[in-house]
Amino acid sequence: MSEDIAFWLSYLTNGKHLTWYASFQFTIFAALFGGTLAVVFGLIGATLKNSRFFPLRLIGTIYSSIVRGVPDVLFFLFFPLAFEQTVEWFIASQVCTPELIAAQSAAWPPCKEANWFLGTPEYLILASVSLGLVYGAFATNVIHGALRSVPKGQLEAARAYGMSASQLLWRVHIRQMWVYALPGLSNVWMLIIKATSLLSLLQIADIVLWADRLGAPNFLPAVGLVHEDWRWRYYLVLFLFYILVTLLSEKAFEAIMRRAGRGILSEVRG
Amino acid sequence: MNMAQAAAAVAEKWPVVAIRDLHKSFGKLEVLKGISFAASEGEVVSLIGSSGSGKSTMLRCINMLEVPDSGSVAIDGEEIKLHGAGPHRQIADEGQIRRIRSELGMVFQSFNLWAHLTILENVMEAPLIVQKRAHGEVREEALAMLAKVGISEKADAYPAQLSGGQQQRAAIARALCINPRVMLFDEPTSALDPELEVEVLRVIKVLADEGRTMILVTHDMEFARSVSDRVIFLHQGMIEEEGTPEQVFGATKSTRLKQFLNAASHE
Amino acid sequence: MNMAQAAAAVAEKWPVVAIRDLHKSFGKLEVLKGISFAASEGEVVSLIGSSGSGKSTMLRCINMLEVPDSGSVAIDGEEIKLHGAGPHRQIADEGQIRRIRSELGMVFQSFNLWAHLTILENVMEAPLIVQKRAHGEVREEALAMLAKVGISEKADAYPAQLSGGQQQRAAIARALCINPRVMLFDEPTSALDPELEVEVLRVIKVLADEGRTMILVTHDMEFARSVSDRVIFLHQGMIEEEGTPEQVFGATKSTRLKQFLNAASHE
Amino acid sequence: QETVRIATEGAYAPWNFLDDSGAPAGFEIDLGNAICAQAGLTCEWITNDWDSIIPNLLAGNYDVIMAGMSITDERLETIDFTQNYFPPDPSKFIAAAGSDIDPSALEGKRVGVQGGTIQAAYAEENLGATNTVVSFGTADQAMADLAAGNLDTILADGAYLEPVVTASGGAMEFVGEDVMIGDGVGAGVRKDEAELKATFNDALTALKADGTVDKLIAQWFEGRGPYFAE
Amino acid sequence: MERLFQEIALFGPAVAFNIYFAAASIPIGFIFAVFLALGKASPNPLMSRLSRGYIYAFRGSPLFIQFFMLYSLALSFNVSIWKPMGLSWFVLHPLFIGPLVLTLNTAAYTAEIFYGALRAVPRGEVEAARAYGMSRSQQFRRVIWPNLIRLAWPAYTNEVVFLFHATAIVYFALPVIGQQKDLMITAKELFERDYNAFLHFSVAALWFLAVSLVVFFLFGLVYRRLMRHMPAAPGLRFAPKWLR
Ligand SMILES: Nc1ncnc2c1ncn2[C@@H]1O[C@H](COP(=O)(O)OP(=O)(O)OP(=O)(O)O)[C@@H](O)[C@H]1O
Ligand SMILES: Nc1ncnc2c1ncn2[C@@H]1O[C@H](COP(=O)(O)OP(=O)(O)OP(=O)(O)O)[C@@H](O)[C@H]1O
Ligand SMILES: [Mg+2]
Ligand SMILES: [Mg+2]
Repeated sequence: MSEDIAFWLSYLTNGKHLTWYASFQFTIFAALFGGTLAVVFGLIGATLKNSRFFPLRLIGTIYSSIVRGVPDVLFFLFFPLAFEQTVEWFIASQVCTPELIAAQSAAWPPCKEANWFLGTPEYLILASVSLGLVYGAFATNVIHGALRSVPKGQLEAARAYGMSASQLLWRVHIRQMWVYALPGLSNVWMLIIKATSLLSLLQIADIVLWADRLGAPNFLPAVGLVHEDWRWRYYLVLFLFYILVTLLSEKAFEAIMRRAGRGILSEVRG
Repeated sequence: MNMAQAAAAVAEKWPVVAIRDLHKSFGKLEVLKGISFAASEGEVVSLIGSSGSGKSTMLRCINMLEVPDSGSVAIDGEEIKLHGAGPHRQIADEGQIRRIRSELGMVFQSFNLWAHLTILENVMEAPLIVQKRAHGEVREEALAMLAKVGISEKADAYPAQLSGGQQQRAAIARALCINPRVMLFDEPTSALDPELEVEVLRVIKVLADEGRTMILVTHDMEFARSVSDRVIFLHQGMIEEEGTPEQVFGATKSTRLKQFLNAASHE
Repeated sequence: MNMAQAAAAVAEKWPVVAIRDLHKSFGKLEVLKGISFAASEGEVVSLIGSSGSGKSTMLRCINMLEVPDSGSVAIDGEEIKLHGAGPHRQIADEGQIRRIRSELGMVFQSFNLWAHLTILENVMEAPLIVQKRAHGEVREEALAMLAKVGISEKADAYPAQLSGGQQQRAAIARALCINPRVMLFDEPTSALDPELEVEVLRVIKVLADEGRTMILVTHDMEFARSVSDRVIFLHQGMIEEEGTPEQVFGATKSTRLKQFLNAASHE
Repeated sequence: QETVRIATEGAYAPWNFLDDSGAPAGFEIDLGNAICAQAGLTCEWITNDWDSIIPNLLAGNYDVIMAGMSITDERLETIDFTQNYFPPDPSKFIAAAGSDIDPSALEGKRVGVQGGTIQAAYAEENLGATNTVVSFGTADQAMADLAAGNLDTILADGAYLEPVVTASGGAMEFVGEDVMIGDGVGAGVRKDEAELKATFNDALTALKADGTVDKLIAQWFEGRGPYFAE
Repeated sequence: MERLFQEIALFGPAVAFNIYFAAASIPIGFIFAVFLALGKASPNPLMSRLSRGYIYAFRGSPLFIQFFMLYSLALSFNVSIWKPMGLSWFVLHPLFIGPLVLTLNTAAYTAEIFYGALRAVPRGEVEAARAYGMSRSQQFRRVIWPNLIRLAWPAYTNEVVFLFHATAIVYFALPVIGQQKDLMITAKELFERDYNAFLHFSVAALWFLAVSLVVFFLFGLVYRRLMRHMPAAPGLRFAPKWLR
């Protein structure tokens, strides 16, 4: 019995498992960074959508509707590649000489010197930016709606007391907007958490990739413990992990809502 | 009214607010059809008139919450700069309008206290942010103003925690605290129950007696009579009759005003 | 009133609705404290009383929209079967209650027409679905009922396209079309403007004159007096006074009823 | 010292896999490290999904692929290979013991392969018409399905399957004829990296000559080799 | 330009798989969702707990994980159950297990939508139905359901579009059989050949966008019909609230 426990304990703490546990940091980083960016892009998108200048308004509208009209996975795969190629194209236009281009035999990049290496950190950042861009489009809608929910009189009072446009925006409009936006942003946050499960598609050795590798059947003692297909157990752990995280997030958002809603909340609820 | 002050005000007759030939349409609806009047230092002017006659629009043109299609507004002798014409007319100088607005204390019908700030913060907001005055000084003055309107004990409460009458008194304190040349009131009691109304009217009466320049839109004829130096009756976007309360309420000339006063007393 | 019918009704005195010792509490609040009364064939009974006195609850107990904690309700001599006790008391026989309900035409304060059906479909719904009568016959009767309440031309409109008074008249037609033994009205006009109210009261008056058995909750004393055979005054969950309109309104005994009638006439 | 990034899959034991410490290990890792030592380079190992291992090489996210990748004409169109470090080796069919599979007349069977491998291309072309070819992301996933009875057979490198059959203790067996596809396994490099390719080739030549390669093959693949001894 | 059209045509067969996955899971998911929503609203605490738990679990975890987990779970039952029954080829086929997981998933999201709508059904109309003697099933069929589906339709339309988008990850988690490849796998394979991300992924995106628009159009028609009893039927807007 105690031998069993010792065996499982050492199995679950071998280097491979420790790496798995460590890989949760990628997921958490991507969620937090992606979430922050989503809010930033949401604010930018909503500002564009609210702009008085038609072309800007159009850009805001197109951003929020096109990105939402396409599956997140697709954007997720596309954006880092496209971004990398764009950067390389830009570098190429600076550094590539005709000789270097002639010497290049591969299809891309135009010349060897224009190449940009992407490692895990770069991929992680690009993945987070993709998350931010995709869910920023949802946040744009949420924030746009919230900005319009702030009672007109609140803004009029600010104008009547001589606040400048930016003072009005930051001190009254955006301050009050959060309360109306929080329920929607909470939904967007849940989406981002769930979307972090796609990190492995971008060559990040994340929790999903490790669950697959750890659970895959092994026949060779040289490789490690010989076992049959255990993948569903590992995925069950991830399944529960995500449920737990969304549950905790929900509670956290409720608490934030209570705090941020002081003075305004009764209006929102009522 | 403080006699000395009143005498001085009338003697000077310096027009703090001067409005000339204001026109304003919303789409096809012509709401103001050429309105001119002035309010001198220390004068209390009441705007009365039936619903839809353009009183609120008139008042909102003074601080340019609505930009008039034509005509001019001057505060303390300084004309507000506008450019463009008709519905496209715009404020020309953002800096100027911000400065002028911070000298006009507007009190809204629905209070419009900033819901995310406490009462004290509401009162301190404009002096700190717009007028950039020192925090300590502003705080002292804000507390004094709250005491004046009688809600000192609510300084740290949020607007939603106050009754309507208390909210409106806080809104008056907020307007007072920017030390305005003129106070503008748009039906300050019509969102209130009759009992709460009394509290607010009492505060306004005190201000009038202190000799503050005020323009107020009201539907309470009793109150207008007791507080005003001058009463202006608007009808369909034009000034139909104008004069001292005695002239307007006592010796009414216009038949329309007679009808209106009749209806008002039957309400 | 049709004289022959009225005479027959009074002669028979067969209790169509018989209520015995009803008690009902919501949590700690005891709303009905032992109420008994009967309505005979062709009788019009009005329930009056101040707000919260339990009138609606009383009426809703008749068709078991609220199940009383104790006491019994019998329709046309048949007692509604219940089991359990107190707050856990439940309807015992679903078949019986459905059959009985389809003989009680209830008209709600807020109409509660089915919004997704046309007026005609609303009226035909219960006869077709619950009573399973033939389509052609029901349609004919439904159109006749709509004509009776005066909204024939709205047969194919949806409820949202009708005024409140028209909606309430449609609701009355819907209740009539199930050919009920008794009509139950819960303040059928209190959600209406005074002008619309008149239309609906007129229709109810016609029904009363035809000799329909009706129990109605109303806050309109004038109407209760003119339409009822008997008036019941509820106070704090008990019957405080009961009698013909002449007895109740003319020779009021209870001081509480006096107070109530006084207040009602000052509304 | 120059750093070379080498990509491997990490799910193809004993060629390459992730050991208990979570680091890449296996024949190719040992060999790659030997090559780097020989050529005076620093090796850095990167794991990358099989699917996108060539595109990411092209994208410049690493310089070399050592992932049990067979040299084929199709791949030579996009990338270059060093000389092989494992000779042309038959691909084999594996099935549960006692199943009556006859790969020479395979019909109506479910054949598992790893997507994007030479075996996948072969199976699609030669067996696809009369059988169901199921492709998986990793060879291990295919093995899981075979073990669970969801596949009739798997077609994969003999050198990958042999240890599995040995370790299964009779539960798995080879069936039918072997198929020869590919020109052995080599290290993939971008076409413009002639210099790196030459460095690797030189190192490999030296390691073949001094018996290191054969030694590693013998160590990781029981009963194989020697292939490169003079 | 011609290249673009060729490419668009090339994706034609692939989009059929995405449409199949969505079309196969939507009807059953819809029916399952009705029962889940009723379960969640049920006064029976056990029923309510179970439905709540199910809905929470499937909405609170990523679809991607659900695919992996349920496939390997089904695989682990192969020897003991599916194989003896001769169902192995069927149960573990992506064209079956794909829609199965999508169904379980969309049922949870749809149930939440229906549950919200159920609570918004006007109480008075239900009470009227009761007062006129309708049985419980008559009340549901004749009054509750027509109200519920109208209230839920706009949100449900969004759910259908997002379910369609979710079909993009099916083949990232399940094995590919023969040439049965959906939009994403096709785009990815083409990309791996010539490294032209802009062309291949954009064309896939165009297909997704186009089908989404068609869904909106069709569901909008239905909505207008559903709302014909309202004086001014509000239009259907692309405003998703809760997605995967
Ligand atoms: N922003 C606006 N857009 C369009 N029409 C407006 C706007 N503001 C006011 N109006 C219209 O202008 C007319 C005058 O409005 P105003 O609010 O000035 O009347 P008022 O005299 O203040 O009436 P009340 O006593 O009801 O407040 C009304 O018919 C009103 O509907
Ligand atoms: N479902 C319920 N749950 C809890 N309390 C209720 C419920 N229905 C009614 N009550 C309470 O029971 C009391 C009597 O209600 P009821 O509706 O019968 O009064 P009423 O005489 O009809 O008054 P009104 O004239 O305002 O309609 C009220 O205090 C009410 O708040
Ligand atoms: Mg007004
Ligand atoms: Mg009532």
